[in-house]
Amino acid sequence: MNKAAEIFNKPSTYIPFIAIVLGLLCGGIVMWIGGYDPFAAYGALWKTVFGTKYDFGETIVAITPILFTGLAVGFAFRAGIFNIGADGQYIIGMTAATFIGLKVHLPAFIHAPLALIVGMLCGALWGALVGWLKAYRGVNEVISAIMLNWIALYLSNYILRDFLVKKGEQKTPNIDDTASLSIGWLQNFMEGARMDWGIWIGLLCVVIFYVLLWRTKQGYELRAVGHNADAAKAAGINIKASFIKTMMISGAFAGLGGVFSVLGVFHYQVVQAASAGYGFDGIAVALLGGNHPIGILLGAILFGGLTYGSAGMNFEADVPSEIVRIVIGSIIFFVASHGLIRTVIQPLFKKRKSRERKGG
Amino acid sequence: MEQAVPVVELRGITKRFPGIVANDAISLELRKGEIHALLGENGAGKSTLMSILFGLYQPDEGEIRVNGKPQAIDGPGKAIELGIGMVHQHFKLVQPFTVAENIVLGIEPSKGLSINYRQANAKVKELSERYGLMVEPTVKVENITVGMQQRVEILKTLYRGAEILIFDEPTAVLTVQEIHELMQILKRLANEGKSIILITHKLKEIMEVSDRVTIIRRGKVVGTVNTAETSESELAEKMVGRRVSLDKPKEAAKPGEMVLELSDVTVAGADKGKPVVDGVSFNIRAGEIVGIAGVDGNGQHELVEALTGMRAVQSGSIRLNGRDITQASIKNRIEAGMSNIPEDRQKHGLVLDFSVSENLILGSPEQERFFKGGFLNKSEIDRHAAKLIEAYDVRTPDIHNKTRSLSGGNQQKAIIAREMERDPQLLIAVQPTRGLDIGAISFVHDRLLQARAEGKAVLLISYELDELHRLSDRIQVIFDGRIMGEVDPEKAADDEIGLMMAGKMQAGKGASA
Amino acid sequence: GSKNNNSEGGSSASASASASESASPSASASESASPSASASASESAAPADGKGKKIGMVTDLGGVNDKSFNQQAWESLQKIAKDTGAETKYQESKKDSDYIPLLTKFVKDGYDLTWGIGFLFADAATTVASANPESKLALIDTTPTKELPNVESVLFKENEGSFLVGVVAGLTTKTNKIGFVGGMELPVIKKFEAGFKAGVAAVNPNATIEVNYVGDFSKPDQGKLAAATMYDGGADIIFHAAGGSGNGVFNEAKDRFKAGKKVWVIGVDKDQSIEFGNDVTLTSMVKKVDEAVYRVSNDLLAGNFHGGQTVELGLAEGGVGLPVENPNVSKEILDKVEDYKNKIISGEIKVPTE
Amino acid sequence: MGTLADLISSTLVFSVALIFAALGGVFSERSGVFNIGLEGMMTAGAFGAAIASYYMETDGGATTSSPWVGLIAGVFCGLVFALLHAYATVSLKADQTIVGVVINILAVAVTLYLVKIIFEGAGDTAQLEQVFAKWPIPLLSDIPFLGRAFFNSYPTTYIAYILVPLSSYLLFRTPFGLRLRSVGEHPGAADTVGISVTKYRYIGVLISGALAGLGGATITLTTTSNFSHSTISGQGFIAIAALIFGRWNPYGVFGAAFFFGMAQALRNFLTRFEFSQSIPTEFLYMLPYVLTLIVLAGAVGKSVRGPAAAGEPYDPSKR
Ligand SMILES: Nc1ncnc2c1ncn2[C@@H]1O[C@H](COP(=O)(O)OP(=O)(O)OP(=O)(O)O)[C@@H](O)[C@H]1O
Ligand SMILES: Nc1ncnc2c1ncn2[C@@H]1O[C@H](COP(=O)(O)OP(=O)(O)OP(=O)(O)O)[C@@H](O)[C@H]1O
Ligand SMILES: [Mg+2]
Ligand SMILES: [Mg+2]
Repeated sequence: MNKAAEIFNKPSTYIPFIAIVLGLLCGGIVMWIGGYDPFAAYGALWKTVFGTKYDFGETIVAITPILFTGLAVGFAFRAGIFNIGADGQYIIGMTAATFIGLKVHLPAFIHAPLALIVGMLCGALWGALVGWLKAYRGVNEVISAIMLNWIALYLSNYILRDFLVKKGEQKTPNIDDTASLSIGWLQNFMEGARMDWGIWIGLLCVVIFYVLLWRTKQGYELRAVGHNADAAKAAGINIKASFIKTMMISGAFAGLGGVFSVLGVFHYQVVQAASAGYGFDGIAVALLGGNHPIGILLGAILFGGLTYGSAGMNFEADVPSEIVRIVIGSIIFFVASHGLIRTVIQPLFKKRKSRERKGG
Repeated sequence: MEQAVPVVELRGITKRFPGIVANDAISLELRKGEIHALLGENGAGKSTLMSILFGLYQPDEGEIRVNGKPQAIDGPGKAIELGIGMVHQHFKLVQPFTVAENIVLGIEPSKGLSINYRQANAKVKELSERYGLMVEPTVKVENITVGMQQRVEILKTLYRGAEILIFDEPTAVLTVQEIHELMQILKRLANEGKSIILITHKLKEIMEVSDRVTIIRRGKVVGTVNTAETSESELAEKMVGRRVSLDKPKEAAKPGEMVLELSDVTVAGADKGKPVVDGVSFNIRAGEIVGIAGVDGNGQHELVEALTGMRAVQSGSIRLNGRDITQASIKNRIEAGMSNIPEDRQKHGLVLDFSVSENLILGSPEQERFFKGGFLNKSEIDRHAAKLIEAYDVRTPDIHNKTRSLSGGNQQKAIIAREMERDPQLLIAVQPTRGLDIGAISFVHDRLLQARAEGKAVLLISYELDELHRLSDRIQVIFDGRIMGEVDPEKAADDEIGLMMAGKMQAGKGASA
Repeated sequence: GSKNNNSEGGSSASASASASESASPSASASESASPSASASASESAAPADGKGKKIGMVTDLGGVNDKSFNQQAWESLQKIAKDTGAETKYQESKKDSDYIPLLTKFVKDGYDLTWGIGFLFADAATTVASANPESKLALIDTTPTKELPNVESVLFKENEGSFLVGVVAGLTTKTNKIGFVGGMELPVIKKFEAGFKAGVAAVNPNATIEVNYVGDFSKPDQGKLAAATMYDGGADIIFHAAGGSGNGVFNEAKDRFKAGKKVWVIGVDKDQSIEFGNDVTLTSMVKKVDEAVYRVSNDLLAGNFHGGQTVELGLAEGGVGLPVENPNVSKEILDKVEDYKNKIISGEIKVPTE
Repeated sequence: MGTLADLISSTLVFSVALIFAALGGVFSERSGVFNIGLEGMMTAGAFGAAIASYYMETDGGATTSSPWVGLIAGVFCGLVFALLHAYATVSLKADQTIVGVVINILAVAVTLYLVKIIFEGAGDTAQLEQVFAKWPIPLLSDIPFLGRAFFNSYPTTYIAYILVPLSSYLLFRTPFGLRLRSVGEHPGAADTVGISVTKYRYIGVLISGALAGLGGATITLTTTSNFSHSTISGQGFIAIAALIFGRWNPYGVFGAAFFFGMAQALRNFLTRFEFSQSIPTEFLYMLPYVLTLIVLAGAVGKSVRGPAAAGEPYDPSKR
């Protein structure tokens, strides 16, 4: 897992860019084989993302949730836990925010922050459950997280149906305006795109991720546990607490993603049969970004942009939007298989001899 | 003229790694039936050379001849085919497999589609008896001692019909007894006509078993000498390029306050069975070094883990500076002045993917200094690191380099620097010089003695009696989880300690405190 | 059209020659007060000229091949394209957050009408329609959350149609055990359940109904497992309102049929015997989404968009009911069905919705 | 008793695909390669089965052999993605988790893309006419209880009955298994006795792809009768859970997968009882997952450890 991190720390930061080019190339070839016009398709994609202010705004709406889940997954990775449960934490954060947004009535300056904080905390607690099960009951985090994803979905549906959804409806009413985290003037400016505080808090979280992990004692300890739990334990660090803390922070990030989807974008929540899968996209984003906050941000922008743009490709060039998932998959593949790029592409540039020393 | 053809001939082997020439035109001859020692500092290029002979690396230049014929050894498979076997520095054994499974791996006897386990076990048993290696084929490797694992490695090569055996630092992890047995085995194998290359940092072993010695320094051959015509000090000088001696006289101890008191410490065994540490009591005062002698696996690990807080104590008490720390957390113990140089430096001592400077504050009790208000105080951390690598001669181009890139010896020095710099009341040092070359050992010994002179209490656990003799003021001998007694290193003979370590004798004075 | 939607063959599998071209009884429809419901059958209204006009459609999560209303809607738009020369296009939603952007895409691209298919479009359509007052939208199964002059909505009285298949089930069962497999436990599906239960109870008070909501509209494996459990427990008829998950119910029934056991499934939305055959399909609760889509679209092309109106199609309007042909249902039962149908239309029987 | 037999019979319908995929995971992880991509490989298998059977029906005339062709095609499609996985993780030494995630993304995207091309824009394939029917084994199916529970099932179930002991035999009794496991535990050890780490890891990953593909095909050919984006929705991850729960052991995997399936069947089974009507359905949906968590959390202490070298690309020069 640290491999991805190393890639980005290496002088060869050009690899991701080559990977993007190759990924687009792959997509182009697949489209060409399928009988579509790749140029028209990519043109449509570009136009969709940058065409109008509205589209650009909606692209940001697409980026925000995977930025949060990407941060969640990346943070846990850094501390040695594979958080495949961001999906569930996202749902729980969303549901908690909806609950506060609907059931509590307060002035705006306190209502919105309260909903945000409660949503974040519930996400954190849902994550902490994974940490606790790992620390104290020895349950592999991958299994428990997969199970908790489903449990979160159904628990959330239960809460919605029994407490929040009006009779005869499948979705909740809109949350109180006081709980809204939309930014009205920005929405107007962006021609109605659903702009909210999400992306800004997301950027703040990028900074928090970095500072927490690399500038604080807490982060130092979490990283130590992530790299070598035995050594961390011998150095007096409480590993069990560390697992729980890690998962709380990770869950808080994911929970925030859910919070903004309700308070910022939709203002209501729907009874769903399956989750939207932002948690799983978050894994891809985190890996694409080398589990580094800046990388994750760039990964989310790429991933979100392509995903939003894919709708345009479908609409205007009639290309199945799956093509964009193929492009994204290929890009991540090429980033991970940098050996391929090195051996095939690098000779085209000049061979750089700066291999990292490893051993011992 | 058959005798004249060397079984292995390396001619002008050169191997370059980025930024370094690990082997620089090395030539070496191995004669039939001889034990040929390879000597050199940490990082001199010995393992690299042997990896080339065994086909793990490809040489950039040079030629390898086996039995007079030039050979391209493109992988271990080819080496095995040529009758070359290697016992690696770090054992290559599959832990959850049985001894026999490890030995027959790759050339399993079969019956139909299945492995013929009966035949495999029988073959292993027979082979092990023939060479006097005494291993039990059906036990799992994870359950046997390091010495036994070593013998499994040897059997692996013999099972494949190896005529040429390479041993890379085989004794670094062995106890005195095991080393002794290994030396006998080596001699026996050589007598059977096997040709052996032996890499070791221990000059005594070279003197004991080898026929010839080749010394390597910085990738180049310094020379090859007949063992009979040389001495330990000459070898040391050739290897390091200057005179080194481990036999510096130490000053008399000035014991002060009581620092560590163990009374009746008992640690439960794995399945609530027999205790692994059984009623151990002793103490250490400020300014003295107390050694623990014993064969590996007699409760030393568990004792240290109980002391450092990694393992729960069943009964008894541990006091540090008069304070009961039996139930204290690891963190509390560190804060109370305990330092620990762990046995497995990479597992318990370092976070290899951290930078050197980050590792040097790992577990530091000085919270306020390095972590101001919960934030890392980078400049102070770096200043601290710069000071330590200077003082302890930790060789790294940059304190921000990953610790992984340091050589084993330098990793060890980094831990020693960190633990000593904490200015502890009690320093627990487990095998502090394992795998180090003689120059590095001498450095570490100096540091331990200096700590003693500064009035620190030191608990030294080592499997090397020489080291215990040289450093300890008192030696506790441990057997089967129990202290057999205390001996005075000045007076006690190795034999006497050896018998106690084997559980055959209690100390005459019956002096468990 | 003729008022006859019964097949005379009883249980015979041969297709009835007297089947009407139009599936719905036009008489009642033409009497309907709502002008937008006046055209009862697609064929009866002359195709308008759609040259140069564009009609778009956004599916809900089921996708365009859901064997259910998305598919019906799209097939009918394809027909519109063929009949009128209008350009039609669909976009599939992959998640809840797609509705608004996809509707907006059509609207911004100058489409003359944009369909939102499914209950979940209420909010999205409201948002998009109010932001773009010049646009025209149409909805199936839901209405906008506030009054909007540029949205036309079509609702169905699923409970009424379900009542009739309940009558069929109640009279057909031999074991007196009947199953209902729902997709998600949503109000729309509850309407199916309630109507069905009432229908069974009306003709066979001794029959018990086991209910299982599988939690998803696109998991045939869950549908299959649910059906297996019900059939194992002795049920001999299962009515499903579970979209794609219901395919699993059919699969289980076919399995049993092949193994020599006779069990029935009552299909939903379309005449599902077309897809799954008459071996296991007892009948279906048809919901004429296709006709509604065709009519509203055609009206628009003809210049008659009834923005701001909501049409509710029940038995009276021919929006729900049994398929034209029911070779597996006996004449007597079909007569009974006809009786109940008339009673419901006349208001003598009120079918519960939940 | 009859009811319990029915419950088991239903359990198997859900479990068999999981058994195949998790068994595949056993081979891959035992050889030292994590396979998060099981989900994707199952998707590929389900797709392959649907498409091949579809063409058999439309072009080859519907015959009873078409599901078997579908089954083989599913295995083949699983293999294709496994090959990509193996090439990246073994030959290129790419991070195994990342590649697994990539496989999941690509498999869903590529198969749906193809479906849309083949079925003119539709997101799922046509319903198959010819799928597996339950096939009672002569004699065995007449055994009271056991026959009804275990021997009145789909052909794929019987394949699972064979594959589980066969895998166990292969892994633990044959030279092949010993070598495969050695590569997963300590590739250095294997390498230095002349066993090709690359070869065995390729084999391990390819077997996992074939079995996951078989699992996906099983779902298509025994339950859904077609392929869509939701045919495989999370079963691959449940298979990973079963793999860990079953401790990387074929019989353990069988037990774990059976447990998951049983929990699912139980949920349906409960709807038969009156009291279940008063339980919110969501709690019934949760049941399988909650049960699993409780069982796992209750089995505390026995820390589960996979093959020691799983997850690490083998680099002989890294010591
Ligand atoms: N895989 C490698 N990649 C790059 N450089 C290497 C590699 N292996 C060894 N080296 C270089 O080769 C030199 C010789 O290393 P080698 O392991 O042969 O030393 P050694 O003599 O066995 O040391 P020790 O006594 O500590 O075991 C080292 O200094 C190192 O710089
Ligand atoms: N992959 C590698 N790339 C670069 N240098 C390496 C590599 N592996 C080892 N080295 C270098 O090789 C030298 C010797 O390494 P080695 O692991 O043999 O250390 P050592 O001192 O022998 O410790 P140990 O007792 O753990 O073997 C060190 O200088 C180390 O930095
Ligand atoms: Mg070495
Ligand atoms: Mg060494």
